[in-house]
Amino acid sequence: MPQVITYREAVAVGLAQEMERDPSVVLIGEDIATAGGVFKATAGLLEKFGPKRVRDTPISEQAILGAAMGAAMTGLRPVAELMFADFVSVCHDLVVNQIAKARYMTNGQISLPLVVRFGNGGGLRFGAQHSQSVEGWLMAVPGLKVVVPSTPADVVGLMAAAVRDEDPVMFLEEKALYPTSGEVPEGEHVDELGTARVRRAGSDASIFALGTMVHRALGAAGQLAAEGIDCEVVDLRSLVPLDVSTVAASVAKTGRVFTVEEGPRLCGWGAELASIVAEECFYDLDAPVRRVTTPHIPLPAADSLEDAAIPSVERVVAVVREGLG
Amino acid sequence: MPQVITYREAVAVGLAQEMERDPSVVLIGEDIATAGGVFKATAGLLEKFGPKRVRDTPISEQAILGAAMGAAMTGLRPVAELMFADFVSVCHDLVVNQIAKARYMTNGQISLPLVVRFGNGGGLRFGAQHSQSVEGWLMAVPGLKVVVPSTPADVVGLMAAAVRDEDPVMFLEEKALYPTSGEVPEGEHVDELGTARVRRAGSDASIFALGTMVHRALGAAGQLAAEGIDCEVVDLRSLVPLDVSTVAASVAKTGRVFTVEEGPRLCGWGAELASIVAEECFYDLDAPVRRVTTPHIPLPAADSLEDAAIPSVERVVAVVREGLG
Amino acid sequence: MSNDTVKRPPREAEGSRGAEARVEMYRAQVRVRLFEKEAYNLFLQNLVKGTSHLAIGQEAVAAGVSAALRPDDYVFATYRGHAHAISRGAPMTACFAELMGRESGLMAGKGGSMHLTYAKGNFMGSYAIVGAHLTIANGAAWSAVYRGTDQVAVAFFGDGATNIGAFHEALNLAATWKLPVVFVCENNLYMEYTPISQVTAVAQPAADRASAYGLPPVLVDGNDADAVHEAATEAVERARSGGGPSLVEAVTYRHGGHSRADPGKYRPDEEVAEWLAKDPLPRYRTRLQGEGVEAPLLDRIEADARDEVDRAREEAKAAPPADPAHLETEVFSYGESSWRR
Amino acid sequence: MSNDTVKRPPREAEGSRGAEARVEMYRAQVRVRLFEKEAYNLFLQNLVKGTSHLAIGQEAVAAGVSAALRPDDYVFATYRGHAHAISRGAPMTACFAELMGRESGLMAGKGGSMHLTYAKGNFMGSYAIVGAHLTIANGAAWSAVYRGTDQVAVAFFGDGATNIGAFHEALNLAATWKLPVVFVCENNLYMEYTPISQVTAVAQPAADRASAYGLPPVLVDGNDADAVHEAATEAVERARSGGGPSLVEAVTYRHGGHSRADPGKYRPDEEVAEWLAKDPLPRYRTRLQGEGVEAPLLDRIEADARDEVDRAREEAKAAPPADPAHLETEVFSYGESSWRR
Ligand SMILES: Cc1ncc(C[n+]2csc(CCOP(=O)(O)OP(=O)(O)O)c2C)c(N)n1
Ligand SMILES: Cc1ncc(C[n+]2csc(CCOP(=O)(O)OP(=O)(O)O)c2C)c(N)n1
Ligand SMILES: [Mg+2]
Ligand SMILES: [Mg+2]
Repeated sequence: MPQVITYREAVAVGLAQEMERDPSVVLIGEDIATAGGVFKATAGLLEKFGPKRVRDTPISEQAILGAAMGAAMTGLRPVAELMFADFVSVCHDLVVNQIAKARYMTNGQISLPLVVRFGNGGGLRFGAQHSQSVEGWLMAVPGLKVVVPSTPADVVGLMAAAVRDEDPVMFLEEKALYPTSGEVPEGEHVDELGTARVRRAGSDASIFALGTMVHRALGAAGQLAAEGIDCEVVDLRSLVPLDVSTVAASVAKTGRVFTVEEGPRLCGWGAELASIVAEECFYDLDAPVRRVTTPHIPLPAADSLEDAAIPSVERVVAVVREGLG
Repeated sequence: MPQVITYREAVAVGLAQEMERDPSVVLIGEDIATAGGVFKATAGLLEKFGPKRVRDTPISEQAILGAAMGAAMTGLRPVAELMFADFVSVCHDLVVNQIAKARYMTNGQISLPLVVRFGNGGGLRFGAQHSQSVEGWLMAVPGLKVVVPSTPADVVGLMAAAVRDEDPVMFLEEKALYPTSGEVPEGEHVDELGTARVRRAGSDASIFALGTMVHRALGAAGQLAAEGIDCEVVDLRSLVPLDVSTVAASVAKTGRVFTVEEGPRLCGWGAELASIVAEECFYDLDAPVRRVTTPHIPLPAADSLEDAAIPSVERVVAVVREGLG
Repeated sequence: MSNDTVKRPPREAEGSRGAEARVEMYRAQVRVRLFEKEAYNLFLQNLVKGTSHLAIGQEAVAAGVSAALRPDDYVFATYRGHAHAISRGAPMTACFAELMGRESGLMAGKGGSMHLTYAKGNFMGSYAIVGAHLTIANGAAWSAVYRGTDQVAVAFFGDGATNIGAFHEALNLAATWKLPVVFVCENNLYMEYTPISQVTAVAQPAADRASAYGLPPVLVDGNDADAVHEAATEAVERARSGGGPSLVEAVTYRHGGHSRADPGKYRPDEEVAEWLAKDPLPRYRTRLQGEGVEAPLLDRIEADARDEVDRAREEAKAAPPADPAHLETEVFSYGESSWRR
Repeated sequence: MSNDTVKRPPREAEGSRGAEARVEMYRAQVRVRLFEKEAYNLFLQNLVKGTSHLAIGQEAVAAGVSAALRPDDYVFATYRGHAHAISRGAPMTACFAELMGRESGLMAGKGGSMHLTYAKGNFMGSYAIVGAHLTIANGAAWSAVYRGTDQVAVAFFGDGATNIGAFHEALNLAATWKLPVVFVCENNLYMEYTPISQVTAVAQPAADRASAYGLPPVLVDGNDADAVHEAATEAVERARSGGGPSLVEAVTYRHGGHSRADPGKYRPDEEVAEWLAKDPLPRYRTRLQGEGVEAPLLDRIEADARDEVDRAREEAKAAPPADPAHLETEVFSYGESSWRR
């Protein structure tokens, strides 16, 4: 019987599943052990697997990722938590210059089967330095795989796939989704990286979304359906690898493309997707590609401002309606 | 009478012009003073302006940018060199979370009139950690202005504009262009941020390029002209602000869009430009938008590989020819 | 010089150690304590929506250091920065309003609790990425030297910050360039939930590192405003007179959890009890009284602070929420966010 | 355990300090010296196209430390890493070929001079961002402890690296976790062109920081392979037996410039002369001869190395350039670069 658990709980479920299976899976990060993580996403794992496999670290993000990298190249499968995704900035070198490039620079002598977990995105009124959606930064770097689950089941299944992958996987947990619940399959659950999911089939327009925004896109599609506009909502789930064929199939069907993206406007995944569509699906397009994003601003702290900044159901509805009108 | 100088010399000319004008302009960076910079782009400035205004630092990029930021908010106009653009990764927090966001988070209480100079791009066989084009990373961050000059005159004029700007400007000097020469205007030269230049007018296709790639695009346009294909080449010069009206005007004229970009494929400025065109110039487009980029790989060191990786004149010619064919 | 935050003429110097100054240090601690308690209440009432990090228990550090500074000195703090903002004159109403996301907030709701900034008081901001602002404080100090003023920059930070790279880079640069910076480590024994001792190679995370930058170790009782003030005065004088930076470690304790509603349960009961007994406020009050300061004067200070806090809270609560019409202002100097030309 | 770089059975232990081992240390220095001279020639002939950073003058450090290691220990180096690669058994031909961008290069031309890697010899790479690999070496050491082996990790780095944040984070984590890492600072007195003393708050950039991590200061003559070997042996034993990390500062000098054709003119003539007089090779040869090692044996070592280098260079020169058909291989584990599914 499938269980209903929270997105937050799913993180620990996914990790525990893999840690039980493979003794080379180890966890490190700030406050992840005794405290169970500042998001409580690793709660219970110290108790289950002991301090050798679940380790608290100093506030030293470079040291954390360096440790993960060195361990991965010598036989372990580390999963490192960076807490707030914004903190990737203090260890960006390890991510973009070291972890991403090691296999290529050494012509395959070094493999890095590691996962970096991030608490990603806004909506919690934490302000500009604790609310960023960094998937675009990571997608831009050759050598990284980038995953953003939108449901508890995907957290478990994609986590398992990420841990088993031979390449470094950036695993972005949406902070705003931690308290949300959903069913997860019974027994071992392993998903596949690089596969998008059509969350709602539709024929009038394709809405591509990721993470928290998938739910807003679905909300919008629901409202639009009431007006007789039938939207397809595609949850990309993974930016690298990117499931271009599912994207293209949807565009071929609807001819109208919308992206809903939590990050600021410039150079995010939405830009890349729009450019792919403009290049590869040009003759299927019946109208301009429309992107819904946060404006190109740092995220503000006040609730009234943050709500106005991040794409809302209403904004998606308005843009799609206008785009089809 | 206009002088002919190198792109490398133009950096020091531009800086000297501003330092003479404004005593609050100061320079810091690794090896920039006594040694004149590892690229020799600041040669002579220590001699001219003294050690108080031109300071060598330890290998501490976070400390360098922190010093620049703290000085900028208290009355100076620092210009910090980060040497190879790839090193922005070791001080990414200062760039993306601090410098970019300070004005917004403080609702304008803090102004940061500072410039960060980077030796950007490949072509020198330096390998994956010393060859990256980071303009896309920077463009993605709200609060930063991003400039990439392609000629000595633009280095001088845009440097002056950057130093005089009240906002943080990321000034990307193309390493591959340092030895190239060109005319610079006599006397004080101050250009304007956010203005693209049509380097070659044409009617069949618009090629948008930046920095080193402008010259490749022009080379390609020359070859294509011989085949009767008349290309317009637009040098974007600045990614933020972006001169969308010049872009749109060119697309309206030609209906065919190509971007030539040195960075790897995903989420670069080319993706953003393609997405703008796909959204705002859709009805002017006669064919798919085509992007020429480095493949989505870290840059290799060997000359035969690096030459195959970075867009060449031949590759641009082939893509445009095919795109129009 | 282009930035007008530096043009303000200095107000008269503070920093005397006379009885009056010490009474003012008491007032400073009381004001912060009451502000922080109120901030916590507002959080529990869901009026502070984001996070907040309180300094209850640590007030003596801000009070002791601030009293050693001139108004034209620069102060940089962390996300745990309410105390420092208030100590530099940030109006309580605007601080509460900022915590509650109001239009009248110190930064009109754009920053929130973790980023209080009051440039008018040379309080140059609260920074929420651990360690970053140490490097920025260097810049303000460098600028002061360059401009030929004798301003000093102070950076407050936690014990946990001593293990991040930026700390090391900042200390080395400051020492090498002999910058007028006072680095004040508020060692409250914990990072978020993990004891600093568990992740640090030395016993005193700041003091035991001073020698790595050619600096003398300075360790003070962070629950004693006088001790902090003395150490800070010495460090500030050293900085002001060209002697370079100092690294001061003030050992203290936060009474509550790390942030928001964290009950701080990871700390042994005896440890909490021991530190509650060392609460800087009653301790300081008792000392002042022992030295002859009249109780009614101190009562009065407490009552005044209570009034100020109550008034400020009510004013802030009555203020309208931050206006989405201003969502995109102040990204760039021309007042808005446009990335197009 | 999934990565097969760790499955190799250890070869027999080295590290004896007998005469034979010391003759081998001489050989190690000679091989590196001749390789480096040839690399420089190839650079001048424009056959090495990118950059290269030579260790001429610093050979005693690599030789002394390497002789203290087991084949299954892990070594991490910087862009100035030819010496370390060769010391860990990387074939000279493949090294030259890599420098020249040939298909037969150690990394098939993908890495170049700054990134020599020879995982077969547990030479886990050369890293060109200052400081990063110190944190990575920790990971290899942590993994060794986790896997229950007694492998040790060594990270070589320069004096300049001691001022970057990653150094601090790596040292603190290693010390706190008592990781089996030996951090070897090759203090050659200069960063690229700037003297380390000009930008560092302490006189000995590594040794004077050891106490900040609870470690004893270790300072050795980096131009004396025996001294280096002794210090390294002690540090390696300490690491192997669970005693945690060491920070060894070996003071040395590069005869040439920082990289490529840099003539190193920023250094005073007398200083260069003084250090040339301390050249580790003739010094060591003289010492060995003084202790009774026969000159012909040492001559033979030099001649053998000369032959090896000449052969390797010619083979590498004869090899074809890196093949663009492989441009996009090895980005991901499935062998290619596709970001599409
Ligand atoms: C670079 C970075 N890493 C992690 C965090 C998350 N974080 C916020 S506060 C904190 C603990 C800081 O401890 P300490 O420096 O002792 O200061 P305190 O909160 O005790 O005042 C952590 C880990 C952060 N904000 N920045
Ligand atoms: C983070 C970073 N900053 C700057 C550089 C540029 N750089 C390369 S080598 C070097 C000097 C390093 O000096 P040191 O650590 O003493 O090593 P050495 O070259 O003397 O062996 C510098 C500044 C870099 N590679 N990485
Ligand atoms: Mg603390
Ligand atoms: Mg050096």
